[in-house]
Amino acid sequence: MFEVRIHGRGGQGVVTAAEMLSVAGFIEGRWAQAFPSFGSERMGAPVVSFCRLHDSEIRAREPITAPDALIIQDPTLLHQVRVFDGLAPAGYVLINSSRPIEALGIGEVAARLPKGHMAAIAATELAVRHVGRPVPNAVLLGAFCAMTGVMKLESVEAAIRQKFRPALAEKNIAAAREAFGMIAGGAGAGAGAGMAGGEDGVRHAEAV
Amino acid sequence: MKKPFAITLDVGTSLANKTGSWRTERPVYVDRLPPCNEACPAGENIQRWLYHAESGDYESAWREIMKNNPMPATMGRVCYHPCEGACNRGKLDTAVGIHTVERFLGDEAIKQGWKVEPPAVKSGKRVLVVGAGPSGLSCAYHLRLLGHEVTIDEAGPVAGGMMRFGIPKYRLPREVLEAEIGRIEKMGVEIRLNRKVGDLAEVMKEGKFDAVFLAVGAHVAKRAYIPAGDAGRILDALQVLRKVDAGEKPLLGRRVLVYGGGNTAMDVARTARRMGAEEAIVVYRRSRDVMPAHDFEVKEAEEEGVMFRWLTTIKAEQSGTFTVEKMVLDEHGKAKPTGEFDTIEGDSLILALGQDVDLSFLEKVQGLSIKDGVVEVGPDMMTGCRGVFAGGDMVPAERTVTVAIGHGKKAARCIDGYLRGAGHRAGAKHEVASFERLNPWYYTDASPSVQPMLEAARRSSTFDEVVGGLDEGNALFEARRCLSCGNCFECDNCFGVCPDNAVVKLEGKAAEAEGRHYRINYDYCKGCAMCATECPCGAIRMEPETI
Amino acid sequence: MTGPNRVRFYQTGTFTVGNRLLDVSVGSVQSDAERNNSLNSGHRACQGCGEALGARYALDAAMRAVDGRLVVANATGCLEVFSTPYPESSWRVAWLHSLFANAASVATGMAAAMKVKGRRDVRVIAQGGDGGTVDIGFACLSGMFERNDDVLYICYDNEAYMNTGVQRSSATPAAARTATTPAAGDQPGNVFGQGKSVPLIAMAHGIPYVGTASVADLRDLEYKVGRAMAIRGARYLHVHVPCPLGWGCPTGDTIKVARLAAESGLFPIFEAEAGEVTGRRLIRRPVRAEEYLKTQTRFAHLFNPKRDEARLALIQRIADRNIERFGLVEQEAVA
Amino acid sequence: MLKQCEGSVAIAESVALCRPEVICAYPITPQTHIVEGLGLLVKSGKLKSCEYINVESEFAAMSVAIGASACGARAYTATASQGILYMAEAIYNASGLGLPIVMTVGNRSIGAPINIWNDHTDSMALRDAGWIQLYAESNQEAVDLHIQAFRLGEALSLPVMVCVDGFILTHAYERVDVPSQEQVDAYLPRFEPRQVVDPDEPVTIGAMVGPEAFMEVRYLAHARQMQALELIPELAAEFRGAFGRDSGGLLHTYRSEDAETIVVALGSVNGTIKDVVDEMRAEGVKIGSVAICSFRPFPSAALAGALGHAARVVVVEKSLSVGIGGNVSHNLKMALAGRATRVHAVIAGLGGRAITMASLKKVFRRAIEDRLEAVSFLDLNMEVVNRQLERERLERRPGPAAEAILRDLAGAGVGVGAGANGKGGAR
Repeated sequence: MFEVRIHGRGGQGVVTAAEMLSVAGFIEGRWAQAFPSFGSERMGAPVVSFCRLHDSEIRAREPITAPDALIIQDPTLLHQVRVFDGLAPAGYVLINSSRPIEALGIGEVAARLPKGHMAAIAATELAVRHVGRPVPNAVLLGAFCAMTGVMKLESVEAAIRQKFRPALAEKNIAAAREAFGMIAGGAGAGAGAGMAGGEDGVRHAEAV
Repeated sequence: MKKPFAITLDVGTSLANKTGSWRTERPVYVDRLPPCNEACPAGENIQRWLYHAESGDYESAWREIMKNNPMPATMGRVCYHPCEGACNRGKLDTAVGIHTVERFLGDEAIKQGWKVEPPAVKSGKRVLVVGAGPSGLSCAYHLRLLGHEVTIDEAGPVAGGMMRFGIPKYRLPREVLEAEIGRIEKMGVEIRLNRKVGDLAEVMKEGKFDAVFLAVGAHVAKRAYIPAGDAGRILDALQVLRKVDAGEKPLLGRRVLVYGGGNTAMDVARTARRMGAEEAIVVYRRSRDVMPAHDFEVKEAEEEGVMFRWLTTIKAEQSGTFTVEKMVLDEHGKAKPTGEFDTIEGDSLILALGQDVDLSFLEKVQGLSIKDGVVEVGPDMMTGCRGVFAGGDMVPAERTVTVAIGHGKKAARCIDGYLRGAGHRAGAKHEVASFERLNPWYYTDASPSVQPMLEAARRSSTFDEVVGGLDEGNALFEARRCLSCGNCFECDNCFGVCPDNAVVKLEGKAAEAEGRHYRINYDYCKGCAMCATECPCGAIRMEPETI
Repeated sequence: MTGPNRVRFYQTGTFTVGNRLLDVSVGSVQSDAERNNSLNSGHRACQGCGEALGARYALDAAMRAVDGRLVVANATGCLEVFSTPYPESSWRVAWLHSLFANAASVATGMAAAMKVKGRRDVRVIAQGGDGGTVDIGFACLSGMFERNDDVLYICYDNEAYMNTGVQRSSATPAAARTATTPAAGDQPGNVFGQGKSVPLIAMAHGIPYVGTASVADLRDLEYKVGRAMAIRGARYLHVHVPCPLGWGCPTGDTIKVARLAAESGLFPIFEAEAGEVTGRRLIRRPVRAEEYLKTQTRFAHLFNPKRDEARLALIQRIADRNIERFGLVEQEAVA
Repeated sequence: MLKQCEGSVAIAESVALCRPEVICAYPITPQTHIVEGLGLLVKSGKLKSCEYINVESEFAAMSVAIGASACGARAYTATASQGILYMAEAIYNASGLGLPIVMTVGNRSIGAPINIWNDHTDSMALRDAGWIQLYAESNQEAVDLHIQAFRLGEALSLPVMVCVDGFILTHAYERVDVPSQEQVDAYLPRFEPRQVVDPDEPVTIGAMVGPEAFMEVRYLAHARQMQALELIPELAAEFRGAFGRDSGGLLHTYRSEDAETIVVALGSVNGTIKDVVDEMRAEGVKIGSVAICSFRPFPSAALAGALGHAARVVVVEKSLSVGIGGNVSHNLKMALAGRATRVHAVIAGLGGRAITMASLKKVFRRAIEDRLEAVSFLDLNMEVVNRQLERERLERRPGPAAEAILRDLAGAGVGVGAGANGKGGAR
């Protein structure tokens, strides 16, 4: 069982992200379960969604309290909501930010994770560039594939195609691919130490 | 359909619930006496014949009239139509022009040649009628309808009596009168003209007749004592009218005075105008509002240039100058002399002061009682002499043609009863359908049809009929103005307004058998009285239920 | 029919239910001996019930208009209770009762079912009293209007909750005494300045047809039912039906009282298409409002122990306003 | 077809496969996606011969369905929470008239305080309304139950509620096998109504029934639900034959045959309970579970058979019968009358409070240790409750309780229950 928790704000596609992830899992022949935090869906309010991936039927309906991965779609939540609660010791954290990890004030969390398990990516910028709208969810899923390796990028691409109409899907896919490449590239350059320059928009956590 | 228990029911099953048991009052269909019928001296069922006329069935309408009155064309012209004075429609807008419809029907009958057949079975009884005036003709007609043989002895050269001698042509064209008299004759009534009964007792002794009806009328003009230089200048009205009717031209002069205030005075003044008089002046001792002549006659006379001198009596004549005295009315409406005198010029004076009955032929009849110059009769129109009946102007009653027609009918029925030894019992009178009984909201607004009037210029010079008849459309319209007071006219209101569908509408044979077009279904009638309230003509009465 | 020479005059014209002189083809439905009697004898309505009468008038007319292809939804209320106590039904039409407030919605469902089954010939009527229409059923009614569902809704307005014993509804007129607006205190009876005109509200929905009618004018009522049934979409007919029990008038005076309501202008009779007034029934024999009020004990406190001139004037003003607003008097007569 | 989709979408597709003729749509969270899905299917022409009506209230939704069903149309609607109460009168009416309407309930709590999250208070409030109530454990079962519901309801002329946990199922993306039209057509015959409003054969439907027959009418409604107890397993068996899945039926047992402790619940929480059962079985505890699918009619005999041998039954209930405790447990006690089996009611998950495996495990342990009260409340923050109760003892007007509690929680920095949904999300 691999459990993902996605944090963001209403309007950022947080729920859709979990749904696409589950569809991607289904495409890979796995069992997947995605569900939102069931709030009133207002713009700007903190929102959480969940996705479980498993090789057999998923029966549990409880919220994910010990996620294997966290996707933080909005860095302003980092100090507003206890996003890191229950994060597995070897969990992954993917943050949508154009600033380096060090600049986010979460050094304590970064410190206890294995190398390469925390990354920041300017997903909103990528989304604006490719899609024309500041919706970072699909972009982050591309990065998620690269960072965790639990899901093939093609599966996410197929899920994106199910969720969006063709023109929009292709733009999102292009953005997701670029994000995938940025993380994979960073990781490939030196797993864990991947400390790239500011220009590529990817900020890997320093292993302290 | 397999229906769920109790929740779903078969349609219309509430017929099992007889709500009639709730009732404390029940509606009952009634026939109330329409005020027109009540007022008709001839006893016509006016509402009934109008009902037929309304649907354009003129022959049925005419036959309905003929049950009571053998001369509709005549009566439609000359009757003073008290029915219209009583007509409830008068309280709504204007009374129904009953006489105009009657006249139309009468004329139509003449035009179409409709006849009344007397019964084939004869009673074997013979009746003598003395006088071929309206009551004599009426009586003869009704006696024929009852199967008796009738002979009329008429003193004059023509039948018609006062209809002929007392009513000018311009009000009653002679061909109309003759057509209607002729129709009676054709029913087998024998009219013997120029046959004055000198002594009735003698005629009775001959034993040819089983009963006698006296209807000699009142033809002796009343006189007033007026000292006159030239008695030739003073004429009596009936004389003048009779001469005119016979085609003579009585010499009246340029300026004619008529003395009297009744309808005859109007007739003779108007006749004088037609005979060439430049001025016709009616001199009457009282005022216009108490004048006995009918309003419409006065009005028509005025239109024709007839002038009036009210509150005036004529005292004497000398060389065409009449001395007159001014009068005043006392608190009882009686004229009292004032002692103020004046004079009026006049070429002639026609007295129209009323008529007396010539009773000389009855002198030897046993048991007759005569009072105030007329013959007294019982409620059955029989005089004090068994088998001798009398009616018309010679008995105490209002002297109108219609009253005479009514007398004739009533007498005929009583004579029939007498001849059959059974007596005649008139049916009980129904309650009158007064205006309060009606729900007039339902009646459409409709002003009366105006009869065309002969323009005044022509009127003063000819004897053409002044008042024209209605054409068919107008007659139909006028008939339909009838409110059918107190008698169902099948408006379906009761059938429609019953919230419980407790009024059954009958059609065809069912209606015939029932004699009505509706029946209350007392199984369901709750007695709400809506049918009675909403009946336009007051033909439903609520009666308490007996418990 | 005023000219002396018009021949087409039939004594009572079409004011009466029938007229033997008229051709059968122009006769009222109610004058037909073979009429449907949609509400059969044996129902348990009070004596002189205006609603029973109005319902039969309307449904018989509708049955004729659609050749019997009719289904009816009925709101809870007097009409429903007095017509269908187990085990007997007075209805002679296909009829369904669900609840007090939902007749309009039930009818929507019926119309939808008929449409989806390709039975467009079957037409739907919903009916209820004023409580079920202007109060509790108002939301459903508005929804049905707004969607322009193919339903004719008929409100039989007797101006209070009669089924429960004469309580005030929003159709209860000013000053009327009901069990919840008693004739007590210094302002006896129903409050002035309250209530609503559902026909006008219906018009505001822009539905194809809105009409008001009265049991006092059968021909007008039947015409309006016929007109309504000739149109598809949401239609509304508001029928004034006096309740002798609730209004305090003799049982035989139901129609008379309804007539006075119309003739005084207190109940304006008009019709509207697509939100615009297209016709009105002119007042024939104008009467003062108080002639109407006097006929009913629910207004007795306006006359006894002494005349309440101020409030009588207010009511007259309501009538005058209706007359002006709907043009209930012929123009030349106004001038 | 196997697919990964939102529960509401799957339910919408399933309902569409049943060829409803009239659908009444009114939005209320968390049911809304279902009628939205159906709206799309109708508007896009995929669902033909169907009138989709946007009504103005839940009351109207049920009323339109009543009218449609009474005219012989297959009628469907969906609602939740306040909506089911708003249509309550019509819900009783539909069953009273015997109209086989199918309605999805996206289970949600009822205010005040207003709350949009899942529990069973809504459908429980209408448990005695004469409808059949089926509770789905997963979205697959929700899909399948709708198909069975139309068949069942129409066979008995009774309306059926298919209860689906709001958000937890309605908004969950998971693997669902949506059957083909051919499969559904073969299983679900055309609607042949028992009675119909029809000018060709007019009847009066909805008569007023007095004391002389009302008892009988009511008894007949009960008798028909008793017939449903026989028909529901038959239809489930037939469904298994046709679709190859176990769905529906009166109840589902899980490792309960030899269990000393059996957990009973309705709806989606059974999945979580099964995981707990597996964990505890692995620890050697003789525990099992029973999911009640048909709550109305209540399968008393079947439950007595499934539970009679256990020492104790723990009923995890998503509704509170205020003033006494659990609804399901009370019904269950009736079914187990005369047996030694103890029945515990655990009120859980009210207003969307997460029901976690950890908490369940804890409470089951207490039961096994015979320390569990007859009625208990899962993850109730007693500290907050006690503080409010104390305030109320001291002051006559302490102010609105819900707001005071929220203030307390904020001040104390206490999370909304252990493992509350996604932290800030519920605040």
